[in-house]
Amino acid sequence: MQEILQYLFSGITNGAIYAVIAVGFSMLYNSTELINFAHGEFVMLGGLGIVTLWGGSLLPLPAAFVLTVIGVAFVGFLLERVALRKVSRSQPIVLVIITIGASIFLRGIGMLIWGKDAHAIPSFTKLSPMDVFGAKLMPQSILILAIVLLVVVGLHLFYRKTLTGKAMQACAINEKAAWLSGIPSDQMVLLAFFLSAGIGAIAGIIIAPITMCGYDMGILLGLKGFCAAMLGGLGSLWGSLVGGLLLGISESLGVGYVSSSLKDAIAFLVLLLILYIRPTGILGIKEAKRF
Amino acid sequence: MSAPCLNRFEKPPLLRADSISKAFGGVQALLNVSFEVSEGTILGIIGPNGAGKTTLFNVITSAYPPDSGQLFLDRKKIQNRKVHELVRLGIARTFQNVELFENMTALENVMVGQYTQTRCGIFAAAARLPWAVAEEKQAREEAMALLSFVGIAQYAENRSGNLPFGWQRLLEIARALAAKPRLLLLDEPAAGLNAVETRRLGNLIERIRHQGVTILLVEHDMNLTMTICDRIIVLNYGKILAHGTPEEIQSNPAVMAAYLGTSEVSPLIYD
Amino acid sequence: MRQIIPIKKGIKRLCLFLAASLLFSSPALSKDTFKIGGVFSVTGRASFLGDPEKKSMEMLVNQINAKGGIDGRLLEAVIYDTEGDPQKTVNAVSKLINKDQVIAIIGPSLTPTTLAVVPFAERSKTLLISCAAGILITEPVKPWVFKTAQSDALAVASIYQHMKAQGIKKAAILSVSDAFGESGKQQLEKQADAYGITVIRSETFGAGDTDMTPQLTKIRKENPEAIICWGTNPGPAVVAKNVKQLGLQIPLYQSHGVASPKFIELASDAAEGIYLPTGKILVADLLPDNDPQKPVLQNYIKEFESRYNMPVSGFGGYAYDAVRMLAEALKGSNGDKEKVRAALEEMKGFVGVSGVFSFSKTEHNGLSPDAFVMVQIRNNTWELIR
Amino acid sequence: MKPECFKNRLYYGIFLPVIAVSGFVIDSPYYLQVLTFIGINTLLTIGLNMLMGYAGQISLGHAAFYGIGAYTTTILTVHFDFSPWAALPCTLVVTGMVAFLVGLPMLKLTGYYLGMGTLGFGMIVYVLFREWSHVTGGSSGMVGIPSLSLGPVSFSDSRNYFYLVWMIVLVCIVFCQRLIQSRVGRALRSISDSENAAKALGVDTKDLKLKIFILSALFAAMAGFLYAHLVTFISPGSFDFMVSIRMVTMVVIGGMASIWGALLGASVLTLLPECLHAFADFEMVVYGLILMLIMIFMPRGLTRGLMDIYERSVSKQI
Repeated sequence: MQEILQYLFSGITNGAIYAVIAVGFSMLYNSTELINFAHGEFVMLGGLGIVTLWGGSLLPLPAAFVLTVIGVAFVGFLLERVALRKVSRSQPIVLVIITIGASIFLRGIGMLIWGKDAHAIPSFTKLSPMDVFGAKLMPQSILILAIVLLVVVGLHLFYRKTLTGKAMQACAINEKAAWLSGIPSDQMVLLAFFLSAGIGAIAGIIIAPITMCGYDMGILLGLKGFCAAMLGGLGSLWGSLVGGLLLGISESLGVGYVSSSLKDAIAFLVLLLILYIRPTGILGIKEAKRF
Repeated sequence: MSAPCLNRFEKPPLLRADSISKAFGGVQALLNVSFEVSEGTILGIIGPNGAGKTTLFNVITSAYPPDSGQLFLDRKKIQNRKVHELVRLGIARTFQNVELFENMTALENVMVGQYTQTRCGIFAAAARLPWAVAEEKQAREEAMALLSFVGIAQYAENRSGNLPFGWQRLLEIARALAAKPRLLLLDEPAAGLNAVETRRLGNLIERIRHQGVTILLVEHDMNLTMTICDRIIVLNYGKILAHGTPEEIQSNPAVMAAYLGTSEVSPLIYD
Repeated sequence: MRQIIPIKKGIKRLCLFLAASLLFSSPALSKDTFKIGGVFSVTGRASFLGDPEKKSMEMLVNQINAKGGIDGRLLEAVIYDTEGDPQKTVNAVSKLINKDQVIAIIGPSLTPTTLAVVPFAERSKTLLISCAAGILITEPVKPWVFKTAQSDALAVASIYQHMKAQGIKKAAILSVSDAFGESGKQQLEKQADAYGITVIRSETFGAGDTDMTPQLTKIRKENPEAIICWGTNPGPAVVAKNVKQLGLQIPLYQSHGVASPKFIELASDAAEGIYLPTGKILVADLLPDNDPQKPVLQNYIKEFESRYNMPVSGFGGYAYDAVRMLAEALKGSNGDKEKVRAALEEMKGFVGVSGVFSFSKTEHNGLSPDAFVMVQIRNNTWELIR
Repeated sequence: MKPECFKNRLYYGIFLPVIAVSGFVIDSPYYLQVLTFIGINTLLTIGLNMLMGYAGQISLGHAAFYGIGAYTTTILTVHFDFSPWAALPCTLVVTGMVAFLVGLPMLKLTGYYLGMGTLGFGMIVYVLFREWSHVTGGSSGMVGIPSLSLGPVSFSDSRNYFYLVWMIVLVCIVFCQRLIQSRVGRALRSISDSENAAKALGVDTKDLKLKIFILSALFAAMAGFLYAHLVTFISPGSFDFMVSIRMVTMVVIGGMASIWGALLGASVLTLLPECLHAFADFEMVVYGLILMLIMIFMPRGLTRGLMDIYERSVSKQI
């Protein structure tokens, strides 16, 4: 009981982080039908940004948080405006390769700015771990889960309640029709990049205290987030949440009950099985476009 | 309604549909549709938009399975087969929104149509075995002949995506013919064509029929349908509303009622 | 259309650049320098090794040249980055051997990359002094391959000695799933019996993993008396944090792979009380004055820190020792590769940063077990355990 | 057809003499080795291009087949004392079988989901290489792979290996060229344009996709075989996720659906890091930038892009 609870806590914490990253992938795919391989680098920038701004005691936490998110979101904005806008009519795979180039570029920049070593920051809260039936629950985990839910619910409301959100969805469903009804689709894509990069940064910020941030952290986290997004079904907000949690939990249970060295293999096996049963992810409805 | 209709011709039916039903979610796209097509005839299927014509085509070509009912080609059951197997049995089709292989030349498009008629595999092709080379040469000649047959031989080497729309339609028909079908399904072949092109198309369909190919035609252009079809089925809300010769259809009161208000087609029926 | 001109220029330039780099970089054979090569993983996951190694090598070569070089000839260092990628390493070593025509090569930094280039060094009869720890590099002995990093076996021995002294009988292993962790795990399992220790559970974690609580939970179930974590930063720092969070009250041992001030910075409070084996460099000032390594260490630390303004670690020392020994062996050799190799093989009692080296025909690592000392982290600094 | 044919001849006309001459002229084993690596990467890229460019199916896990090729031959030669030439057919058969078993369920997926599926497969195979250590040598890798030799010709000589690899590349180029101009090739290309229409014309798309998947896996296995016997050491790091991504990048940079593009893409991305050594810590930034710029200004790949520029400059002069 104590063990399984501990595995679940760990799985949910990690899963929640994968979920936020997945949400970034998913919402961008929704608006642009593009998988952004540089998304992991936004996470890295978010993590290292908070390391500098807050860990370096330059700013109080809320200010550092907001500034980092906006800063990284601006990088996403630039990526779309400078690199992708020009070729937005090309095959999607071309855009994917550009984002791969961008990810290498951003990683290089990260290395030049923050150096090759990892960095650490203390927890956001000074509270000590809580005891739940003998298992330890980290306050940071609760914080992470809360922020993740906030992001997902926030986005959900944004899509459902605001005009901009609706317009964005309209663009995603049919760009031409949206354009005909006067929605500036270019700006919607730009906004999608801005938001998705910002969400990536949030993932980086909340993960920073529980792990170490280095310029190369984006590769693995990006990969896991991508998996979570696919698992849940591309383009589905709640799917990303489900996919992320499932991936995180299957990893930690895999460690607990099978073997830690085969952890990744187990997680991916689960993923392949789910894809075999549901070829468009758990909550995915859209047929995947050709790459 | 589903009573089998009497056969004007002596020959046994090539295709027989028996109480086909198909629903998508709550929408009943086809309900107990039964009909027969005799060899060497042209059967027209008409009906307002959304009446289930294309669904019927897709069911016949196994793009999706029917919920209930049976399909026979020459007394052979053909439902629930793979799409590509039906081609070998002798069914070929064209698409409502032309689906050419845009990045390939017109000739290559037709040669893809010959896929079931040829047999060269990966290694025979890579090794350029003599029989493979001979087969390729013959296929090419036959494909050229088909392009001439539909009248676009001079564009054989053009990228098919660059051809004008009318010729794309013709190319699609040539491509379907390359599979040497016994039953050819044409899904709105005249859509988007001008009057001259449509007349030429009618002529082409007649010539195809004369080669012994049975044709199933979905078409909105009533002029064309009424002139070339031997029999016509009228679909409405997934049900067969009427069935008969063009003359019978034109004077059928039920059809008249169904088409009232659809200005697009009604004048044509009574002209 | 307007965009096209700059692109064209750009492409022309790129082509010229590619062509030029292929054509005009033929080997410049200068007879008045000794050319030595370096291949380190300066970037990539193992940059914590490669970066100080590169810096140490550059620093030492400069110093030697400032003093007039060796036998009146200057040293010329050619250093390439491998990014920890075997294929890139193979290319880099091939370039050093064939194009730059170096006398000897220092590096690579990692065991797999070293193993990948060993055949190349052997075939071309070029001296290779690896900075990687893997025991496979020098066992069996290959004539042209030496290494300066302490073998994992020695580090394991130090840990087990300490554990034995503490009366610990049951240990659990948590190792990183790369070559370093794998080799450490093998040694830990192999030597356990000799010290009367049972390894009751052995778990691994991924190099980029963010949370090791599941592994630790699984380990906790077995009630070990100590945990040995074998990895390189940042993973072990996460392990240290997770151990504290789970409230595990048993000693945590780390490997020499984290023996740098960076580890304390990363793990911060969680580092308190951790034991680890390290080369003497971290505790140079605490060493008794009669320790032969003390002056060498103090000298290296002073030079490195003043030159690069960053804290020193033991890793750069691997390259530092390699270059110093190579310089020693080059004396009187007139650049003859076989002579250099023979001189190195006969070297005895050479006091370096990582320990005292004594090579022979059957021993190409040459470090004695006292290359390692055990330290404990207390109050954010290292304390020597005797 | 005619201009295509001419272009093709032209490319052969450039390619063959360049390879033949560079083998003679270049003396430094280093350059020969880099060129050999280009050859190996070209094999990988051609295979993947058949799958991506022609059949329209993405694979983000192709390094797995590359690795299976390399590991199979290594295990057979090192553990079981096979001669490399005897190991080669076994390697191809093993890889083909794996590709068949994986492709069968996998090719049900489409688009990015297929990418995800293949990526997952690649990760699982990578973990197997790493963890099945008494067979694969684990993370530290395996040493002692024999060099190739054929009678009196030893391929441990860089020049001989260079010619060996490029001979194989040439055979593969001819193979693919002929294939894509054949009945199967046309059917293949038709899948990437409209899978529905291809099916409706009797093309068993599932079967054909599987065949091409296996074919491209075999190319990768061949490359893995050549890699293992060239470097004589392998470790899991050479076959990880990033290698798969690099392969996809080579395909797209060179130009999808172009055999010569595959050659160009592999060449550029293999040479680039060798040329960027001078940038030291800036290497990554520059590399990423170049990748982005190529794709932004030549979205259809280098072959098409360079051709367009050439044609424009010719038309301007007239």
